[in-house]
Amino acid sequence: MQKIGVFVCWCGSNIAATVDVKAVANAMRSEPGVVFSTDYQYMCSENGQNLIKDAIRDYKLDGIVVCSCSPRMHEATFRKTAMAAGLNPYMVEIANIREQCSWIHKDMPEGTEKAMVLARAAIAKVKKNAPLTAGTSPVTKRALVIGGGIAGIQTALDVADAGYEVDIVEKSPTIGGRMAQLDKTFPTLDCAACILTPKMVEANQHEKINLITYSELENVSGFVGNFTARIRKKARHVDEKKCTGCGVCTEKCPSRKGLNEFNMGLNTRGAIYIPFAQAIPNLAVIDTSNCIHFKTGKCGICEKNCSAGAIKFDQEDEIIERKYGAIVVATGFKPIDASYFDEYAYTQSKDVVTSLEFERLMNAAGPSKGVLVRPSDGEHPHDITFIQCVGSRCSHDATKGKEYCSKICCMYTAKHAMLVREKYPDVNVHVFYIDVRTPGKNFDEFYRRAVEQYDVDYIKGMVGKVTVEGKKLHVQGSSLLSNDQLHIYSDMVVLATAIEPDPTARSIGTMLTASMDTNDFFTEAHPKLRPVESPTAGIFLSGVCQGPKDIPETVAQAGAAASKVIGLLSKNELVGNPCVAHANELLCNGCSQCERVCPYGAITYVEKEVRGPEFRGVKRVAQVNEAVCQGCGACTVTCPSTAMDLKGFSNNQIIAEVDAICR
Amino acid sequence: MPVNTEWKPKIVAFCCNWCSYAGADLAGSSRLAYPADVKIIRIPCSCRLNPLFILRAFQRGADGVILCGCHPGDCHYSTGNYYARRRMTLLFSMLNYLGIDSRRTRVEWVSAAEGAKFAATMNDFAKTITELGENVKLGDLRCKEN
Amino acid sequence: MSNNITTEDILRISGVDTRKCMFCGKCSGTCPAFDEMEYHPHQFVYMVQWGMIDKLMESKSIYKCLTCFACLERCPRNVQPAKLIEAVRQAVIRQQGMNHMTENDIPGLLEDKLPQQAIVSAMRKYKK
Amino acid sequence: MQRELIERLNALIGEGVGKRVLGWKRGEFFYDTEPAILAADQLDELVYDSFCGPNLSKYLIQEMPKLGEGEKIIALIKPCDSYSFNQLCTEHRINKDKVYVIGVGCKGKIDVDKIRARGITGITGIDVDGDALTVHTLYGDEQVNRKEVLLNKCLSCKGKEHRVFDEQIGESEETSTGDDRFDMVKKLEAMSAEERFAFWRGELSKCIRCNACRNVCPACSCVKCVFDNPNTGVQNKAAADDFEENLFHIIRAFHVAGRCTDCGECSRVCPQGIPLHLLNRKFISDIDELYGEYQAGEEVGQRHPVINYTQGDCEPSIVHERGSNA
Repeated sequence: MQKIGVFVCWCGSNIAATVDVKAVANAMRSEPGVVFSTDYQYMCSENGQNLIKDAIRDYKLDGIVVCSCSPRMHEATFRKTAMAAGLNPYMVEIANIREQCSWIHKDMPEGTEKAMVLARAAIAKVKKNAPLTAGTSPVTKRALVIGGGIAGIQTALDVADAGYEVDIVEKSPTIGGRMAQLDKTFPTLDCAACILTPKMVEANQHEKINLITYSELENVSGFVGNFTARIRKKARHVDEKKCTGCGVCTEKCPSRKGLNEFNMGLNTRGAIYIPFAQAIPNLAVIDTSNCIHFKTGKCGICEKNCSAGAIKFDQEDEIIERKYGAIVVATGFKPIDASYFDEYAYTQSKDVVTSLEFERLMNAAGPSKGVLVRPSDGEHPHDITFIQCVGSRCSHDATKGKEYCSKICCMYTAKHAMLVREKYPDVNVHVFYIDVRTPGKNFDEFYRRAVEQYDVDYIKGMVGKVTVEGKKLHVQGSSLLSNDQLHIYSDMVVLATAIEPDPTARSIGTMLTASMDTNDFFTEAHPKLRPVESPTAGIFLSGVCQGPKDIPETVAQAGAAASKVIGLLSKNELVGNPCVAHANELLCNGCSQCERVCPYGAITYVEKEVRGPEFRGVKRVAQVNEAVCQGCGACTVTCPSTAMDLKGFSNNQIIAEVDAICR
Repeated sequence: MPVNTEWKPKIVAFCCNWCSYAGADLAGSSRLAYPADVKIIRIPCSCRLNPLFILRAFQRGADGVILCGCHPGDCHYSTGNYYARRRMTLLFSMLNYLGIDSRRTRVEWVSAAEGAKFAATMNDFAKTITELGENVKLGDLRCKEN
Repeated sequence: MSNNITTEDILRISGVDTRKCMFCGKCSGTCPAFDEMEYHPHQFVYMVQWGMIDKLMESKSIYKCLTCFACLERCPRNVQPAKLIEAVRQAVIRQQGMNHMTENDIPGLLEDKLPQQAIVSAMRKYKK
Repeated sequence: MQRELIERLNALIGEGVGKRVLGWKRGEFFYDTEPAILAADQLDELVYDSFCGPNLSKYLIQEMPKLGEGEKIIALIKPCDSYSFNQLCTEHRINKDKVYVIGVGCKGKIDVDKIRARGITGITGIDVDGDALTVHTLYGDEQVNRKEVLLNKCLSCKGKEHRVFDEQIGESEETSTGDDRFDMVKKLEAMSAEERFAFWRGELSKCIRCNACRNVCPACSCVKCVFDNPNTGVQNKAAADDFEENLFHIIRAFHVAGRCTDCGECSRVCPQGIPLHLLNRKFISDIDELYGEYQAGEEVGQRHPVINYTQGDCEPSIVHERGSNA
């Protein structure tokens, strides 16, 4: 027979005014299993806690019920009290007779009666409690950052500065990401490369940071503190240790068919190439799909010209497998494919470009060396039309586009317009907009400067279509304020295309069991209070992979994610929540339904030797990783055989409470 | 038919720990009254509510069962209440199909900030159950002896 | 004159939800009949939403719409202004009792060369 | 067809495809068939005729652990059974790699009770020739149209396409009447709450808890049923009162919701004639209506609607709003 102790708190007059606490304590004394029952003015006070401790020792209690305020208030307190007296802290139940009884009922008999029912329910539950011990797991003191853009670089730098090892895995041959492709940054108009490249260099030289470029994540297993990642380091066909980045090979390469990714395909590059002048690591890479040697077995000019002897045609992919304590997702974005919006003639004319392409056209390191020319004929444009919100803010039932606002387009379009007018005052610039959204420090001032100082022609309305007429682009749009349909003959049209998560994000999200929204942006653990964490423990979010944002916001989030990673890695071991799910292997059907509803990927299935009275042999059974399980209980209801149960809120505990309440 | 003046409804409210239980606490600290017939059982998440528990409550003499959880989209465990929503919709529909009044079962989303909503919901639910009277269709006579 | 046609009537007939409109003007930017119109597609949406139905019904603009569906195709919010215009036209016809024949007269007037679409819309129109 | 089948099975066993066959054999009466695992030398016991109603998929579960590395069992699967087969594959209860599936053709199976219901008694044998049934009785022969005495489940057949097979044998013939399978569910929904209550009390009170429905159901294949487990708090061998009758059938239907392929076996085997499939169909019709049309077992790997969600799902209050308490 269990020995239960009941402790009824007065909470001064908070409870005692409407609940006859002595009557409750007396009544509980006659409940089966209760060997001790008393009341006290303030159970949470030191004297009150001592009273509990003494009773636990004197009566050898193996479970206690405290009738007091909400468990959200003092459950932790009384658990510590029990522990101090040698009782397992999970053998404590709280009957909430303050918030859910004395404070809402005015009538003493009514309040007292309800308090008794609540106390009986808690007694019924505690009798079914089992001592629980929180598991611990060690923390691997190394972080993995997925993506080497500004978000990933900043997170890595901050984590590394705190003294922890960080690996950055980047799918392209260089770090730098989208920011490296930008010409100037709003609203200060400082050059993107000037502020980014020092960070790239710092990351490269940091003794705690290891860059794994031209590599892709293949698989992630494990859980918070103990992830194992398998990374495929693709063959560059260039020996990283020997290549000096001199660039001779890239000049000598006779193949000129590869589209220059860095310049958004606006020009070509050699089959062996260095993405751009300040690439980090500064190493050449062979694009085998365009390399004559790989296609015909001949050529080999790069090999002949490499004085360092770095060319290795027979280099193979390398698999890196390493353990990490935390993973940061910084997979970034890409502009949507503008060809979906062919009313703007994107596929019909080279002179219709996306904003990121325009960024390259304006850049001194771009295909036209920073001289703004029409891509079609290299002539100087005299009239440029910008169209905002291309693919953003579309309704969910529209035929194409994204539902969200891409956030950065208003500002970069103002920037483009301003830069064009600054450099080439003879060019007319029109901007079609739906709304100009400029919340941000110095943002609206910036936009107003474009209008007032640079005389950019902002037109409220949308372009309906763009048609190619000779060398001109006929832009037909509405001007809502003048209630006119405008016909503008431009030399170039620039589309402020919406941005979307990088296409690799979805598969990475699946690998990490990190949840994503319908747009493939990663979901945060809480939209307000935990904005840089994924609901999956140990996974953190940095930059646009979580939602559209500009550079300062990305850097801020990167730092925030880093601080969360540092907080995690600074622990030697993680103490889990013992109220987690547990599978009874004898009852488990192996049906995988629980695995499907687990939001944390905490359930895996294994083939296991099981021995029971009715079954012996190998069978497929569910296994709960207690370090990952958060204890929601979704799996328990999915399980038809009740093989899956939740510690601390077991089926039997809840049924006992139901029975006691309905008695 | 003689009206049993002694009869008081028994109402079981399952509340998720993170939103609704906290909402009930807030109703308490705001001193917003609701009938003492409502007894709360704390569960970690609305998705922990097994249909067995609901039927058990009715068997043991409950006259109404209500589940409160975080608003859809706000679940502490991100998706729990979405599963609960489907399960409860289907279960309630089945009970109704068997002739059990659907007003005896309810789901309400109550956030930790909605103390007033919690109290109002319980008042309304208790009123509904009182009007419906004793649950005779889904009870177990053996449990009603005392 | 008051036609007693309300916003709700037009929305019901057309199946359009005008609240989805963000007034970007892409419909008017794309409309080939823009210059012929007194009120333009984005104004249709606005006017229906704010109950200026009479004004619309009296305007010749509703007959200038070619029903080319360019606005419908390109609208980023799937508001479908062309359907709205069609609904206003229908409302005019229904309202004025202008039908000078009934659906029973149609079979007698059929010709082989009549497009199927015309027959169907005639049936729809005169059955009201 | 039976002879053709046995020949082919002998050949398959000869080729080493498998050692044993899951099929049907004759039961106590000529119109009874029961599932059977037959070795090569027992194949003459195999029956495939108009009485092979039982769904065999479930019986593969217990065979899985008996099969060695690379070994297969040969299973005869009717079109309707193939849905259950897939559902069990989805739930990892059957490993398709260990089964050689022969999709057997089906022209509908005969319900002998429907023949008896015509007042024909003392049945000693039945000859089938197309749609013409000659029923031999102690009192002489009777002629019956086969189409009129098919099992209820055949009348709402999901179609004669095998959702899974390695090879197919035999021809099939549509048996679906094309009537809405939810007709009776709708009729019940249209009744008043009191009428519905009376209907179900009338039906469920007949339950003798023989567990035939549970034992035959391919979805009810728990290692140990909650009602047999003393630790669940709801253990219950025989329903002692109304509540327990309700409880068993509600929970059973809920546990198979989303996984039930609507194979109709529960109602076919119920010795008390309780229309249990109407409980399952209620869940199916609610799922179809509220979460989009769904057929369990159509493909392997489906995530069924009860373990899925969308953010825009309807609220449980829809049950009340549909106004069916009157």
